[in-house]
Amino acid sequence: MSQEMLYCAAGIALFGIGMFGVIVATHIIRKLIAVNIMGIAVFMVLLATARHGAVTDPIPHAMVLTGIVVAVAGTALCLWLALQIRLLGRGTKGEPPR
Amino acid sequence: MFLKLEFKENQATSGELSTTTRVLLAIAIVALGTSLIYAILSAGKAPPDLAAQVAEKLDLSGVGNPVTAVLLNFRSYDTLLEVAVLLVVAVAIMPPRLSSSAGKRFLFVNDTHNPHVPDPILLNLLKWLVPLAILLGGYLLWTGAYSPGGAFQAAAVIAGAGVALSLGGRHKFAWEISGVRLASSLGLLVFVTVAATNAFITGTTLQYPIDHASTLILLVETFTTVSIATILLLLFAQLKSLADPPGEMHQ
Amino acid sequence: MTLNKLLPLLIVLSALLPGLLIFCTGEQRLWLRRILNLGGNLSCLTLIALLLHGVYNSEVFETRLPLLPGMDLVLHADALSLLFVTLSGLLWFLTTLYAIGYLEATQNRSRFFGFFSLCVAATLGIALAGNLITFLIFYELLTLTTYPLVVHKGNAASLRAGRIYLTYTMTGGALLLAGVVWLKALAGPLDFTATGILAGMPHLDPGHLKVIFALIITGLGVKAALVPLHGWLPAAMAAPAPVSALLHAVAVVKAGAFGIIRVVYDVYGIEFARDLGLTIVLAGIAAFTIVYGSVRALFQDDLKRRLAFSTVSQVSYIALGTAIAGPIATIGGMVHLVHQGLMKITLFFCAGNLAETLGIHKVSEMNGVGRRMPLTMSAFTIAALGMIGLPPVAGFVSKWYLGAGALEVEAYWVLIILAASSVLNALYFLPVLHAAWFRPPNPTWVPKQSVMETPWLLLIPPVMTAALALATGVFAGVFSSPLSWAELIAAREYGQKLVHTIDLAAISLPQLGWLVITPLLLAVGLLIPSARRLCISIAPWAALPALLAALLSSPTSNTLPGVFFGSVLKLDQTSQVVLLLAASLWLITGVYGKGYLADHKHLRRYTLCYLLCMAGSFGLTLSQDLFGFISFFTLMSFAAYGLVVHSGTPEAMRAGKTYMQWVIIGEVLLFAALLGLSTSGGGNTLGDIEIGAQPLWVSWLLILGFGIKAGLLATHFWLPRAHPVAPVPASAILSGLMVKAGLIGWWRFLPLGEVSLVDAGLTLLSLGMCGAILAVIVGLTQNNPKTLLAYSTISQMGILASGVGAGLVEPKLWPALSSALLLYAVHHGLSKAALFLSVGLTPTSVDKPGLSGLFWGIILIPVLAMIGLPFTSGALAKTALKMSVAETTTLLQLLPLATIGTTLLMLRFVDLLRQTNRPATTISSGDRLQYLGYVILVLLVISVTYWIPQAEIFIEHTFSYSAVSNSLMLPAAGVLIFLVIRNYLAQTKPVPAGDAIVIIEKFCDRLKKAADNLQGSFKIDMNFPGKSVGRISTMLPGTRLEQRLLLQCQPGVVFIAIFVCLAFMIAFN
Amino acid sequence: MIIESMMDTLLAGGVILLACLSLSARQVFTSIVLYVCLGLLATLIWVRLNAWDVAIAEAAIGAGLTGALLLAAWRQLCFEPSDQTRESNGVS
Amino acid sequence: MIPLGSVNIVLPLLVGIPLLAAIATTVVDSRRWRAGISVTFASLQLLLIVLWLVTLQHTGADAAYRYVLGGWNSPLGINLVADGLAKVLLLITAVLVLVLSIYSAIYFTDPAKTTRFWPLWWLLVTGLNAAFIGADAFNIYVALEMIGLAAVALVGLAGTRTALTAALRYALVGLLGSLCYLLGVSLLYRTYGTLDLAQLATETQADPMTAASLCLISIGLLLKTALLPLHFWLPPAHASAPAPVSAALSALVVKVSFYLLMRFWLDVLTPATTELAMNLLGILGAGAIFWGCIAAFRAQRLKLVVAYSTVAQLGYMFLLFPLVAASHSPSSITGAAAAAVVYFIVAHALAKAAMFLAAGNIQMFNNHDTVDKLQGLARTQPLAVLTFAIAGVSLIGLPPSGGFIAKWLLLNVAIGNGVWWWAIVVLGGGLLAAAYIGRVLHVAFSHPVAQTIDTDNANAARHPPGGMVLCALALAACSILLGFNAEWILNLLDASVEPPIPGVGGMQ
Repeated sequence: MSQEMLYCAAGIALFGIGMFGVIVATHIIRKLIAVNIMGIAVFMVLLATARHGAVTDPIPHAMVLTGIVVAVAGTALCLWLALQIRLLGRGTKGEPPR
Repeated sequence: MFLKLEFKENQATSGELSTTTRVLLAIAIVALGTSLIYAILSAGKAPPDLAAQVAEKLDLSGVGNPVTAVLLNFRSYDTLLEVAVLLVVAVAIMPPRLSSSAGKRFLFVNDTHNPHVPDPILLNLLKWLVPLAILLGGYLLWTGAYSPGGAFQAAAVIAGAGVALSLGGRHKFAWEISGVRLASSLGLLVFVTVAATNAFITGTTLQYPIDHASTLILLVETFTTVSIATILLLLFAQLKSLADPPGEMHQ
Repeated sequence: MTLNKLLPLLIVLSALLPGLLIFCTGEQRLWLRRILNLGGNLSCLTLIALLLHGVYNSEVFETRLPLLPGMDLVLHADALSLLFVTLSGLLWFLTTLYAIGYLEATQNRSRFFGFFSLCVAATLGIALAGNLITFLIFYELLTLTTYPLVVHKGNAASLRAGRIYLTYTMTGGALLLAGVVWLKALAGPLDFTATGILAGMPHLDPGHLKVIFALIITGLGVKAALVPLHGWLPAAMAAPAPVSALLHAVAVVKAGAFGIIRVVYDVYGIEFARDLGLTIVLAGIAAFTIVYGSVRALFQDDLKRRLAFSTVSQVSYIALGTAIAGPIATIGGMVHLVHQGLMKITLFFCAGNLAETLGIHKVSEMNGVGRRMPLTMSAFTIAALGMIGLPPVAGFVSKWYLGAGALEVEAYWVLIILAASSVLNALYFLPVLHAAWFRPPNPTWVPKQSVMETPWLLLIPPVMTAALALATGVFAGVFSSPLSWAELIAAREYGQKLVHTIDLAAISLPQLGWLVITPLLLAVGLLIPSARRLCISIAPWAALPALLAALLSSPTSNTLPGVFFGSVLKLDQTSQVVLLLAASLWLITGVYGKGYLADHKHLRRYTLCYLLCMAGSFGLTLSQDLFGFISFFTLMSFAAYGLVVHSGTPEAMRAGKTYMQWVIIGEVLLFAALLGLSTSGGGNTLGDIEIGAQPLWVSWLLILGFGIKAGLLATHFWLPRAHPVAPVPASAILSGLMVKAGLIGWWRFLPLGEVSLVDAGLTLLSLGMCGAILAVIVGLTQNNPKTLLAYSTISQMGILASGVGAGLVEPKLWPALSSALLLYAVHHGLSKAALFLSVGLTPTSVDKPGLSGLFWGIILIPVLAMIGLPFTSGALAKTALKMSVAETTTLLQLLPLATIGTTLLMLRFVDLLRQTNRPATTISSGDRLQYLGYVILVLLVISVTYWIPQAEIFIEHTFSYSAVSNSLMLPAAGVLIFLVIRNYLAQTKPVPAGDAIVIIEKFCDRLKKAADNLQGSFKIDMNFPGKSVGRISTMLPGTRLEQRLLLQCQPGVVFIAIFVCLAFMIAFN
Repeated sequence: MIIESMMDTLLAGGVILLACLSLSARQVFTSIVLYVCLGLLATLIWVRLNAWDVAIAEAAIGAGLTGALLLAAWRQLCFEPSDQTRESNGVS
Repeated sequence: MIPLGSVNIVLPLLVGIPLLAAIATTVVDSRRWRAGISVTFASLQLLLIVLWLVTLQHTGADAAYRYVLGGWNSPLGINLVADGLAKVLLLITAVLVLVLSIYSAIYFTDPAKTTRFWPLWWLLVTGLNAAFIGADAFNIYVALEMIGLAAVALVGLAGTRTALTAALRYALVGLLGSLCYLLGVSLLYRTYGTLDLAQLATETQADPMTAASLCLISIGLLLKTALLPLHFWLPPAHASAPAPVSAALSALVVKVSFYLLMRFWLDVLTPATTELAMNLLGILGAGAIFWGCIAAFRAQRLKLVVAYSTVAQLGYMFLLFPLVAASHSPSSITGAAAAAVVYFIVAHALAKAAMFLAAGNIQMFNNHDTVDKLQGLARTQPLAVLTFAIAGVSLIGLPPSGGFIAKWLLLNVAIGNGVWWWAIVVLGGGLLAAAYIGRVLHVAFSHPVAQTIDTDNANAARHPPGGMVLCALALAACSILLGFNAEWILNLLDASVEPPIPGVGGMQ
């Protein structure tokens, strides 16, 4: 198995793990970690693809760079929302947030 | 999947699904993944990818680093939208109120009320680290044109410095909010302006005139770096200090 | 664009724009609103006048706006649309006047008048629509604009009405849409053309066209209130009076009716539709609607509801006229569009006036109202008389044309419908008029305030419409009357000149039909309060025509082409005998019943059922076609339910339930059987069907289906329950006559004498024989003489069934056997009826020995006949049977056994009768009637079998020595056995009536309980979240069911599942 | 070559292992830490894949900043703020 | 090189204008200014698009436009393309953006909210436009993320716990969906070495890799489109967002991912699709119609009714796939089925936006939107009820309305291709829709019960300003007007909706 294939396969495995995590985990931070793992998985496939040909292809690199920033942005937004919910939850001792 | 969202610390890693369901789920995912891997393995020879084209056109791009060329010239539209994505999150998270008592300091004020005594070693370290990080950021920005590095990396390093400063305990964030708004949208503004100017000069949006390409790209990169660094720092700051009652954030 | 191109659009806009403007006017700007309203009205009328002039001179008016590629919005004015446009415009004007008066000082008037105008705009659009798509658009628009009007009051009733209205019309709209799209896909743009679009497209599949027609007509039928779809109309009464007036007279129902005209004439083309066989169905539905609506109207006390059902009935005249498919009927239908509009709007205006001025909502409150409000009630009277169809009011013209049109195309049944409808109309309108004019007025009413009985705005419109209704009737022949227009239209639709003269002499009502119709007419008469007493008193004589026919008529045959796909009534030798039996039994039980049930509470109900049963039994005796037979059979079976449960006791109710269960099972079996017969035999009448060619399963179904009625063993369970609980005369009929219906069924439909069906025949034979014997055993244990008689019936019917079975096995036996069976059936019918009747007799005067002896004498005669002592009808019947089954030895050997059994049963019966102590009273007149009936019956028992032509060949044998000795020895043996077991019988506990079914019922009960328990544990919480006002689910605001689904089946899992599915399906390439 | 491919295999396996561990860790904090480790390991892989730009970005943003964000949020989410910190009006 | 004056410059401007508006509203500090800028930019955008389309009509230029960004041709650079489909969607977006901007300018009064709302709003619009004209698979990913995050942030703007929870759930769903999409795209890149959709369309074959990427892309987009079993996130998010946001979400945002699905299934990756899978989508769509309607009928809150109605209406759109599968038409993305669905999208967008705005007005007036407590609304808020009813008419598909034309086209395709069962679904769905609309109207028309005046509510309740009412009514009126002439939009689509030749197509 070539290096590129190996990382491709590993990427897909990671993707599966991440997806499982997203579905199964309940804690918001774990879910987000899982999402980020899925992101890393996709990046891995992309970067492995970049090594597909003879020369390293810069376009997947650019894509991954963009992807990383987007992932951080998404994570931050989710965390912020979770914090907001938590803040509101402190005020009202009621049903647990779902 | 998303019905139960927990925020408090809990021990269980998987609260809502029964073991059977989880096992079935795992089987399904493994099956999907296996077939995907099979599909990849069974794929034929490598397609003609774009590496050659990039190499060919690199000279026309105004930068030497192919990744930067792709990011800021060939596919600069993606980058433009990406900065906009960051702006989305920045705006979403941005504290709504103006900080009236912040003394018009842009980013940090000395946090004299902090009862925790900061670690002096850390403080000393920070004294060196922060300027160094900013310097490193500038270097990365500059060198991005020819070797690995660029706006994102530079911004990340600078933001990292800010994070470290805030973790040091002596300083806390104090946003002059209209300044932050300006800073976070500055990169985008410059980007759009350059794109529009390009349209006037070359007739095509985002097409750099070959002679000025490197200059313009550096310009865009610089302002983008400022914006991204601000936004990243803002994200951290907001997540870190959100628990403060809104009105008392800055005294 | 010239005026010709704009005018149709302008007409629609003349209603639409005022509507939109009115929305914007403030609530209090009375005069602005009035000016807008009336300005719109008048401009609309002016434009219509222009249009009328143009169309009469054959100018073309058409507005065409592009809508979709190949699909335009077309407004087109032709003669037909003008008829409707003129009506709408005119009535809009009057209704607006009325509404201004009616709604004075109420809330939300801007909304009301706005929607009112929009509604009229939609109606005008419907009228002017030049193709089906445009029609559809305005049709739906009408639905929407009328909804706010219906719910205008905002109270619970009107909201409910609105909901019902929407439900109906939306469903109808969806069906219509489906039909239109489909048709469009088949036939392209659907511009209305005078002789039909589809007629010119012979390549289309007629099957599709039929389905499309059904879809479209159902869709339109909702608004036209064709019967199963009419439910919204009575509910919509909750709307304010002007709305009801507009809804009923112009906008909604007429839109539906108009649509039907359009579709039949201009889309399908009348001749094409007739060739497809579509019109006859529509006509049937319309006819039914007419009758149904009228009947329902009879029972309404609420005036507006009565009028609503009247609308249901009357609007279908239009559909009927359309569907009869003759030019004259077309004229009738179209002219009724206008006439009904005028008359009905008058009625509603008047009803509104009554409600508004005096607070009268119910018919029962209308006593003497004519004196208080003479003008209103005069208008009401004119309109009501017009509805009934009295000349010279408008309604007469339409009815006349409808009738004439029906005759023209030889649809005689329409006449009956029209007649019935007229009678019914009279029945529900005349009492109102009677009360209004002839009863003393209610003193608590508000006295007249001024000269006017009510505000003038409320008074003028009804008076005007009434005058118009009268005028259109009187001056129907005048140029530009609605009638002339309708003639113009019809001429254009048929593309021909019209023939007005019809040879009325050529029409004759089929005479045999009268046998059936007489009891039916009396039954209808029972519904009329005033005629009730008379009808009840002459009810028994309804059988007289049948009796006369049976005695005097020569065998004839009549065909009624319009009924049941071509019904045939035929009187031949066999049916003459059965008819004789039936008629005499009905007459006698009727007379007897008059005595037996005198002063009974539910006499009317009883008589009704009695008459319906009678009609059914005559009908099935005469019917020679499948549908006629099954219909009359059903009528009889269902009506008999009323007889069974008449007494209302728990046993009666239980017996009725069992009876109904088995009737339904029987109906289902028979339906399947006759369907099979019809498909395999290639026809509907017995003349056409090859009975011998029927598949085996049909024979089995027939045996079972009719076996239920005939009390065949294993299907007999209802019989011993139902027969005893009915009143005595009804029991007599049930046992004497109705069970024979099963026999007649076998006779008609089994391939007797043609094909040998050994299996089926033997089964029938053995079931019959076993039944004959087992019923004796069970019967002997009974304490109740009527139950015993019921078992005796089972036993006797078993013998008959086994005879039929023998005939089925050996076809060559059948000619002789059929006579014998007929004889046996008549014998049994008469004797069993007599036995039942004897149970109800009062033994008078124990103190007078002579009379007592006489009493027991006449009671014993049917007993002896049953046993078959020499020279009785029983002896004749049994000898005949024995002779004709000579070759089937098994049957021959069992017959003596049956005779002994019968003897035992009869002896036990006499025993029971003697034990029953009844108080001796003086003979009342009722008793005299009973005795009269009974004695006549006994005389018939003695004599009838000897008159029957079929009996001739057997009579000699009956008097032979062997026969006589046989018929003496067997009963003698029976007497001996009875003497032995008599004491034992007296102590035996009776087998519960219905024998085996009791066990089954117990089992079923247990099963049901078990099922209930089971259900309890799986009970699903079907709480309706909409009801719980207080609880607002905030966290996951889905429905509860969804929450449950999601909590149990996580979205993540669903996600993966869908993923896997999708992957699988894509990989499946 | 062999060493290189062994290294690749190790890295790939390590990443998968860390992912599993991170998601199955009992404590959220452990999860976060493991995730940061995963990010760093991924950085190594990017280097192996000759993607230096990405590696820098991943180290700074993917592992570093995301980790910091997660940790900051974790502190806020999983601990009820005590009165003391409230009064002091600071966030430690 | 294309001269600047060419009409093509419109394509980048469609991204540039909202982006500039976003920057401007971020920087500017006054509420009034922000609103003013927004309305100006929205008008500008609409004007631009209308002028552009009119010019195109006149010059009769070719159907699909390509704009080569940066002068780099497609495999290397990114192109923008606007075909008929995109043009229609851009137009409807611009119209809605203008109306919703005006509405929002009145709706949002709290400065703290306007600071966030306007930039997010414009970034959302940027994303929408970018997604519609994007011709590059990865670029579309970025646009999708932008739309997703902006939409999440906008939902969260309502600030209630429900809204925030819904937003969080929505965000997670969005991320998951985007990542699936991205993996699919990277596999495509791996296989074909290009990200340009048009190039992909010419090169794709039915091999396992393509199938795998189709599968990944589809599942990601399905999740974002909220097809039936994956719809769980939609009702809470759409129901709890502020009114204009709800309107935009239901009218536009879910349409983006559907549009992409259409693109990928009918145009780009067609060889890999199977009839079976298309029918699966159709069946799920039918399920969505029925479930959505039932749930809408049972929902307790008005906005939830509308949100579930979106679920149902999305189901209709998925009928596209089986209809295409049944028609075996070679150019399925411009075929009659696609035209019907696009018309449906437009009609639904207008009607649903109007409905959400009406619901927002009602909520503002009553300070609650519990359906069962809305008695007498027809009297107090007649225009809102009228708007709701008119929009309902379009949703039910009654003539004359855009919804009617859309359903007509759908039925035409279904019956014309002999797949009458889909016709039954369409009609049945209409009836069910009538049920839930009718329920609301029923309550609205009923007499107000003797209300114990809820003091909390009474204080907070206020009459919605006239502008808001008019905005809603204008949209509703548009949805009706759409029913009067369908040709214009269909011409824009360059689609052939000619019905089958009479008597030949049909269900023979």
